[in-house]
Amino acid sequence: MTSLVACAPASLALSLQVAGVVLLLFLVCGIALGYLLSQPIPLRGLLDAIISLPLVFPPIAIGFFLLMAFGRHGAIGGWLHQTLDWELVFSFQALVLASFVAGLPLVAKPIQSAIEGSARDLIEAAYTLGKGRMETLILVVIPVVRRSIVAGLTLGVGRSFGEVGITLMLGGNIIGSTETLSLAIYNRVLDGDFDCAAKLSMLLGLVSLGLFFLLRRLGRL
Amino acid sequence: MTSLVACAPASLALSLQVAGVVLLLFLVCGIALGYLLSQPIPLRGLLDAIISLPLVFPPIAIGFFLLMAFGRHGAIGGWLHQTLDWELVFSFQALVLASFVAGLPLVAKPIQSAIEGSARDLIEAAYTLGKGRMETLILVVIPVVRRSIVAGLTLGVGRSFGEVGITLMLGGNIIGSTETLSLAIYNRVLDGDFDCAAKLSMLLGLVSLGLFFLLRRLGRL
Amino acid sequence: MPDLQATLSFARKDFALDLDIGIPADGITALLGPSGCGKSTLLRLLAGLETPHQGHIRHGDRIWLDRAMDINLAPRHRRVGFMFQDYALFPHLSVARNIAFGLRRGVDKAACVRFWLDRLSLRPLAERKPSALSGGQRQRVALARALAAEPQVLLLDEPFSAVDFSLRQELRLMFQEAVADAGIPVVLVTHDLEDVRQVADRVGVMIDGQLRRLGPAEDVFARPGDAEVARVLGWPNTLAVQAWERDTARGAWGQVAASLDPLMRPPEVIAIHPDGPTPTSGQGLPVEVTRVTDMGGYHALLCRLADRSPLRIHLPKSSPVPRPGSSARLAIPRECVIPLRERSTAPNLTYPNPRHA
Amino acid sequence: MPDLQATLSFARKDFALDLDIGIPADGITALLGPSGCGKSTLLRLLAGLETPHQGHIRHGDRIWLDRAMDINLAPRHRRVGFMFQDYALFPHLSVARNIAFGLRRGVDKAACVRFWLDRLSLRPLAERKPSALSGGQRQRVALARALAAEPQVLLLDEPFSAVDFSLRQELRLMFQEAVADAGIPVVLVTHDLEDVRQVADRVGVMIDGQLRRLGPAEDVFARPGDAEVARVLGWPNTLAVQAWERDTARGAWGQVAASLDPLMRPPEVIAIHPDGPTPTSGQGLPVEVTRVTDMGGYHALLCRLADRSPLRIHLPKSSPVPRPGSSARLAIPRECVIPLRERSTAPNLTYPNPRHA
Amino acid sequence: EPLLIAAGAGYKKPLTEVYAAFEADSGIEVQAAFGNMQQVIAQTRDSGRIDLVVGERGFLTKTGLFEHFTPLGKGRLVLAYGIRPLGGYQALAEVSVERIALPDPKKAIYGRAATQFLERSGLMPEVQGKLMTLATVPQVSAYLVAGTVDAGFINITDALGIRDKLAGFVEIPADLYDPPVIALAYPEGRPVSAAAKTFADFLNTDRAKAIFAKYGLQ
Ligand SMILES: Nc1ncnc2c1ncn2[C@@H]1O[C@H](COP(=O)(O)OP(=O)(O)OP(=O)(O)O)[C@@H](O)[C@H]1O
Ligand SMILES: Nc1ncnc2c1ncn2[C@@H]1O[C@H](COP(=O)(O)OP(=O)(O)OP(=O)(O)O)[C@@H](O)[C@H]1O
Ligand code: MOO
Ligand SMILES: [Mg+2]
Ligand SMILES: [Mg+2]
Repeated sequence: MTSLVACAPASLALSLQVAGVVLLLFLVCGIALGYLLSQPIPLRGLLDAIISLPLVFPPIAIGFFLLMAFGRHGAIGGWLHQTLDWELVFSFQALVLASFVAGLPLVAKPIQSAIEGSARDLIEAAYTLGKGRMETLILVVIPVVRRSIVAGLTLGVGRSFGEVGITLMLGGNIIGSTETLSLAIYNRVLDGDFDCAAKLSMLLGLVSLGLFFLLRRLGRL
Repeated sequence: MTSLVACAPASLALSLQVAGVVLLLFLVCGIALGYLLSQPIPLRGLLDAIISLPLVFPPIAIGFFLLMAFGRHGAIGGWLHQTLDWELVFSFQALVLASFVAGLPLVAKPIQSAIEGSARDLIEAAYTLGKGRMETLILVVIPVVRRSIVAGLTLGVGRSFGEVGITLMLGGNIIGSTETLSLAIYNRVLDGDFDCAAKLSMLLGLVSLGLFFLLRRLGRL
Repeated sequence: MPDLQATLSFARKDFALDLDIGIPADGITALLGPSGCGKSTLLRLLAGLETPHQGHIRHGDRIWLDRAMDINLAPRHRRVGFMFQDYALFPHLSVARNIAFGLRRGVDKAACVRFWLDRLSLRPLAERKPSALSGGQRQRVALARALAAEPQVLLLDEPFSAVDFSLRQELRLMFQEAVADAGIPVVLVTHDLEDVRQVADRVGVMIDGQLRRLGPAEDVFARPGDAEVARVLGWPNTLAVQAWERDTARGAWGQVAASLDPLMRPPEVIAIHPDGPTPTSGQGLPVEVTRVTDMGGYHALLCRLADRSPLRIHLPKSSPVPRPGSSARLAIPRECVIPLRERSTAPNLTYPNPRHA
Repeated sequence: MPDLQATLSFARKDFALDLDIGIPADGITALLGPSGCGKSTLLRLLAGLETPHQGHIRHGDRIWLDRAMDINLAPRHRRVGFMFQDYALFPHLSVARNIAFGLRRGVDKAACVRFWLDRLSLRPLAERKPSALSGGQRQRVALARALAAEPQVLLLDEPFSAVDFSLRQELRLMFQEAVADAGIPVVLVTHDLEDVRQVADRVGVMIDGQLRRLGPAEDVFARPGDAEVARVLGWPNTLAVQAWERDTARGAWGQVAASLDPLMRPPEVIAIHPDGPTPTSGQGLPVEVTRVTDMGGYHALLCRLADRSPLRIHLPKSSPVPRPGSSARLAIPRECVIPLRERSTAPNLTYPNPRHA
Repeated sequence: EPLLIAAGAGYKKPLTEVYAAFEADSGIEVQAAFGNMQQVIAQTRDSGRIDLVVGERGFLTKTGLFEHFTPLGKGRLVLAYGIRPLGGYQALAEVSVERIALPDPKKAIYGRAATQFLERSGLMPEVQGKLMTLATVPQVSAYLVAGTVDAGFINITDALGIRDKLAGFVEIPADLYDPPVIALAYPEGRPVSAAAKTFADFLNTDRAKAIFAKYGLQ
């Protein structure tokens, strides 16, 4: 393991940290969105489409637009900078944002279709037993569609592991500080350092497999 | 529409062609894999993991490895070149391969978890009514999990639209010949031609929305 | 003891429900009706799982629903114990946890769950998931879940249909006791007339989205009012009357004597109760016996009348049984013949009716 | 006419099934048993949806399953008409298409579907999806689907449980006709004793994964063999005998006279049939009447014996009815008392038994 | 405060070594960002956090984002062979050479250099049909390694890096193109810190020059 990570020692820890934070975000937002989209709310079709959209744009283009929005001259970034003196670009939060945007649709959509498919009656049963929307979500919906949640999280976290384009722009690809494992692979490949790229890929593959099996185990509980 | 596509006139048609072919491939392979993974076959866990793996690697790295494999010096490419005198790299097929690899897990996983969740009894019922595996798949499983199929196809085709890294390496990003719409956006962004990138993004967004709504309509039938 | 009062109009493609119903808080109200008449829909409306197009529901002096005033209490605030026809058990929870799901805070959960497990003979299955239960076991879990939540109103959709004879007897007794303690409005949908006879204090009969008859059990069974209701209540023999001659009804099937109320218009239909008619060697209704079945306590005779319409008769074990295929004459006592309308015009007893009160 | 023969051993956590069963191709075999005894599991084993750990199934002279020889015919080649307890209708297909699903090639599909829609009163619902059907409507669709496929064996899990009295009567008749034409082995799981009395030619009783009793209906009803089986078959009164004195059985509950076979060991349990005992002013079994219910054709008396164990008696409408709360003495005719074992030792009639044949 | 220096991905190897030497020498930490030049520009403008940029002078000047420049050296163009060795750049005209890759002249400085060379050497009319325009230098390298193109134009730094995987390479004579000038640029409006000055001074040392030379930048 140590020999595998030798080419980019800090990147593994960074990737795992990002994945950890993003996993939590996906758990909360992915499930909430999936649930929301399965209920008959107004403008559902539009929301549905908007969530899926990040998927269809080249990541690097999304990264560019986010950079402009969150940069000093950007609408959001300017405000953040002025009022909070906080800068997103090049920070850890930027890496998280990048992964989050890339993976969210992959988490929310499978959850949505699972809830639509199999939880309707059970939601009604929970209501008659005195539970509110929130309790029903936690006590019934989530456990019932947990297979799909795991499938969604696997896809989302997987994508977040592999995401390069947005991360590159927002995170800055700063060696040792915002260089995630997949950015490191990307960099090594573009440098022509294929040995190192192969080793890092192996590492990424192993770590991902580990994560998948962990998630599957959780889904079976 | 014409003004939107003016910057990269051939790319829209190319992207749509790729999406069309990939959609067909996803329909067949995605459903077949999803079904396979939902049945108690040997080595299921492994197959499951392998399918999800492309997701976790940076697309450009995958592209690179595929390029090495399919290049003239590569194991597969060398053989193809010698026996069939056919080269994948730079071709339309390369674009399709890139999109397919990127999107496959997004199609197969939601379908798998949907079948596991809701089609078991119905499969048994179809068996007692004299249907074989294949007939059951077509007459029962597919229609019953069609929501998840649509969700999966939306994700998969969306990703295939937005995929840049693999396409770049395998397709060659040859202006006018292997430049898909998202590669065109990527190129314009890296050229600093933001006007054009914005226009093309708008176009891609519109086309994708159209496709999503079409798929959703189909899923409701 | 708060009662439940509802006036509801609800429609969906090919189906309309339109009724007034009042359910007092003592005793059990059984709801019967042909398949598809709207029983489950009525329960769903009462529980708030479906919203009527017009209507009003009142529980005691609390208003649950008033379309005119735009009041619609959410299902969870109605505290209705609802047993679904297809159970809707939570697949991820064990039997014990399914039962515990609706328990109020402050209740000793473990003790309460144990109590219901025992009452419904589910103790050894406490840790199973619903997917590992048989049909009847699932049904009992659903019943326990609905009862355990200490509901203010109990709505049960065919709670005993999947259990065997002796367990069914036990469940009926258990259920009567449990409900007698609670003092809440209870609606029991069932197709089993023995259930109704044994546990129901009141009977409601729905036909085609309407409550055709509601009243004390004995009264409804004795005077079903119209032919459709009679059929639901186990009067198997309804015969159209073509003409009345004094107090003899005549039709293509033959003729029988009946007591007629001289002040009322003669009815278009009569029903013949299966218990009462006996074979006779004298005057009687000519029939052809097609089938004889030993039903344990009695023999069931399936006969054909002159116009080949069927007639079902129960003979006590003590009386001689004609052979299948033979012809016979049946003496039909007057009290076994009741007059019916094609469709009831008698007002329903809807227990303090909100529209007229 | 090929019959169906099975010898099966199957186990899962907390449950084991172990039996020999033979089902001839004429008439209907009803299968009864307490909830969870393994009826649905047996049907699933016969249909090939579950694989036994050991066993052998033969249909006519075709072997469906032989674990020893590693033969296991796939469900679809067994051509079993299977009606699932929870229906398993295809949610994406209309009623008509659900029914058409299993039709063989070469059949006139439209005509066949129309035929079954009519027979089960489903005509107006032909284009509905199952989700828009009531419980009883779903059940009928499931029944139609199983019957329409022209199966070689018919296995039905509670086919009539969710329909009302009069439709149930019609369905039973329809079903008997349909099956009489077909000449195939038919197994009908039901909890309704009227179903059994009216349609079953043979009755099987399962207890705890074992086939305790199988034989012609009248025979099984008349001689259930052991107390558990008796309870399933609607003998509500089983009493443990502490001592025999000549032909009088004695227990804490009192004493009754019974005809004893002098060659057999005196039984440990007796059952008293509810039809037959009558109140008497002379000698009799002392009881306390706790409840009287008008069951339409008769009155049901719930009584308590000396040791407070319950006794259920049916009185014909013609006899006088004691008041609830009063004490009474019951004359119990000898033929109403049958001897039972705690558990049957009598061999089952398993219709040419493959093990012994 | 560490020093944040962004640079074109093509200079990664020499710069990484220079940064390490500088850190050892001065004790000032360098945060190194590498990327496509357009990306570097966008980040410089939108983040406002980049202290120094390393890139081609002409390109950087056009953006108008920089105040002044310190030249570091000149880049060199090479022709690398993918499938089998060729006998110098004249061989490009031969029929056996089917595909020649070059970086996009609009985006990549070595793409522009390659077109200049082809025009000045008079080869352009003969090879026009064989040219494959790819996005970047690394991509050309990848295609060479994969054996998908017969030859390709890349810079000497890259060529040295993948020397083992190539069939060989020749340097293009400097008079047949305008060698790109690599320069250190100071973003406008960002005060030049002491650390930045120290770094600029360090680049003039022999030690730094030797590192650049090792990678073909002189
Ligand atoms: N979800 C639905 N959408 C449309 N129509 C429905 C739906 N559910 C039920 N129906 C129809 O509404 C009518 C009333 O159904 P309901 O379920 O209330 O009947 P029911 O009296 O409970 O019958 P059963 O005794 O068979 O359960 C039926 O005609 C049925 O076909
Ligand atoms: N999928 C399963 N996994 C484990 N145990 C099961 C499963 N299904 C049923 N069982 C258990 O197996 C036994 C037999 O079940 P089965 O469904 O055959 O009963 P049944 O006779 O059909 O009962 P019912 O009349 O209630 O439908 C029961 O004890 C039940 O709890
Ligand atoms: O498709 Mo990307 O831009 O390499 O993440
Ligand atoms: Mg219903
Ligand atoms: Mg069962």
